[in-house]
Amino acid sequence: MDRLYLILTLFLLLNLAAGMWRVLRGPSAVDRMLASQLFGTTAVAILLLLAQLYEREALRDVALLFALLAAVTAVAFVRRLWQSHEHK
Amino acid sequence: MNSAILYALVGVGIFSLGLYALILHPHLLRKILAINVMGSGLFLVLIALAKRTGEPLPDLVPQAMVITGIVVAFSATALALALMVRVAKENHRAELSDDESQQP
Amino acid sequence: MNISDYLSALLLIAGGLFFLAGTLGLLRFPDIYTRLHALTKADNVGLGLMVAGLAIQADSWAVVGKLLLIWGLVLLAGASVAYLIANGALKRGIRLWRR
Amino acid sequence: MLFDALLGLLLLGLAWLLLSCRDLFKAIVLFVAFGLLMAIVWVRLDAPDVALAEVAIGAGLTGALLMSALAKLPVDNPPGRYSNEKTHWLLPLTLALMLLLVASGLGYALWSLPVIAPGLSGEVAANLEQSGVSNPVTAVLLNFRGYDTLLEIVVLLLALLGVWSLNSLDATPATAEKPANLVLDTLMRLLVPLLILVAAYLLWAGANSPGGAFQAGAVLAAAGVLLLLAGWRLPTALAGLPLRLALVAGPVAFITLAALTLLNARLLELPVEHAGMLILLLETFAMFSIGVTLAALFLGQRPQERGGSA
Repeated sequence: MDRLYLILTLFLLLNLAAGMWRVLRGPSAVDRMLASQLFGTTAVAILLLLAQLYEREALRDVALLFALLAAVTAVAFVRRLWQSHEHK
Repeated sequence: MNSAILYALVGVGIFSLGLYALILHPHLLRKILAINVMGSGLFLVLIALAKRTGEPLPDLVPQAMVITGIVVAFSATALALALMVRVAKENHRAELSDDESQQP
Repeated sequence: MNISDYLSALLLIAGGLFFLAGTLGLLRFPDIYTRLHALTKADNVGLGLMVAGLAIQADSWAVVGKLLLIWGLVLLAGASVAYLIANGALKRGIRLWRR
Repeated sequence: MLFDALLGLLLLGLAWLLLSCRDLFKAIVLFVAFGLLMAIVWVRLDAPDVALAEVAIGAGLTGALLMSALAKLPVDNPPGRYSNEKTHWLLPLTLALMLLLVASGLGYALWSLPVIAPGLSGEVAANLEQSGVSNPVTAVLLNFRGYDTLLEIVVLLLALLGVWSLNSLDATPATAEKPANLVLDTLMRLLVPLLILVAAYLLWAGANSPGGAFQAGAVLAAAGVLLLLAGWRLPTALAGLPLRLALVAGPVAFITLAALTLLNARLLELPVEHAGMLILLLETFAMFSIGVTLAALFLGQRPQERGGSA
């Protein structure tokens, strides 16, 4: 099983790297923001897999915190930046 | 070469990239980001070197220092951003100019 | 490896495939709304499958509870953010993609 | 190892891209992604305490802070416009060469370091029983090197004073936030109590597993940031003395304890039999102050007080 966990974390990391392309290309600010949401979900999955691999409960706490705070940056984007600049 | 040394070298690289951008880019927000990137590189070196204890458990004193470092870096960033907004309000641009005569 | 290991491996790999689908959607779909659709649905299902696969392997019910809580939180945040972004984009007149 | 190499390459690439791309918003999104990858690196390097702090600060506070700062910049200055047209090509080249020299020197120094260097880990492990907690990181922060933590909380306070005094120079009213819509409001109602609960959990768990006052304080601050983003403002009745009391509760608790330990033995040397209880007490005050200070730093200006003297 451990080998499967490792392969999956590597696969998810590659996924994340591919998503970086959308941040770079845009074209709009919203698209970049969406890609960063993808990173959040992927990072939670990576952390959960690593927690199982290392058998460390604390890593699930890190993932929990990630899941709790996943919305904050996006909310800040919608409420602050989008309302002042017309960032298309 | 083990992963600790690998991450320490990555930390040095990140630090250098940050320093380069800090010196070269005129926009203040970019400079603030550059300082933060430099800080991350430094933390990376500290934590990676703390792993060389030869035991399963790493050296925890640098880890504790880095935790306070992260919080202090955030508060310094907040202060720097407030300064930047202030500069932008006075000069109508968030950049520092070399040329004194350009200042309004 | 016993049966529960195989089942958990199957769920984990299926979850990974959903993540791949989400990333492909983000990269290939033509406008914000379709990308939003790919992202929030596929990734959350992918994480759900991974959580199910890991829950089979978990040592205690507390761990299962924490895994489910994490998934629930990601669903909540994903759904709310998707609404906020789509709503804002519509209000700003970002047009829907038409063939 | 392959994972580590890929992660390292990604970090270097992200750092380069976020520092060189033209669009400032793109740079901010890349910076948030950079912080996220750093959290995974801390996990790989056996530092879950640091990962918790990085996630709480990086995911909860930094992105929101940078975005609202970008929103405050004047629009007529197109973000990301370069103005160094006059810069000769020789300057970047020289700089790059010099930094390459420095980096390779540092890299060589790291390379030639001994492979095994226990540092202070042995001493921490030997004295852990006397510290009153079983999480070594908490023991270092609150007991062995308590004065570092004290000064660090004071630094937070100084930063806040700096931000407040910058804003008192001009009397622009607080930017009026649009009222929150139903979805955002519901999200707040669900997330904020959970965040407070998780902060309490991290504080309590910090005694014997990763967590502690800093992480818990940052989580509290994230709850405050969410409330502020949803349009909530501190009631004017609380913005005067109660806010100040909350801000100084941590430093005052620390200094009181420091004075008491000075009477007895040496500065911030906690008596062994009460150390566990004292650390929990200190951490509670510290968490509260850190949370309030960080949220106030995000707000960026002094809250309106009753009587309007702000």
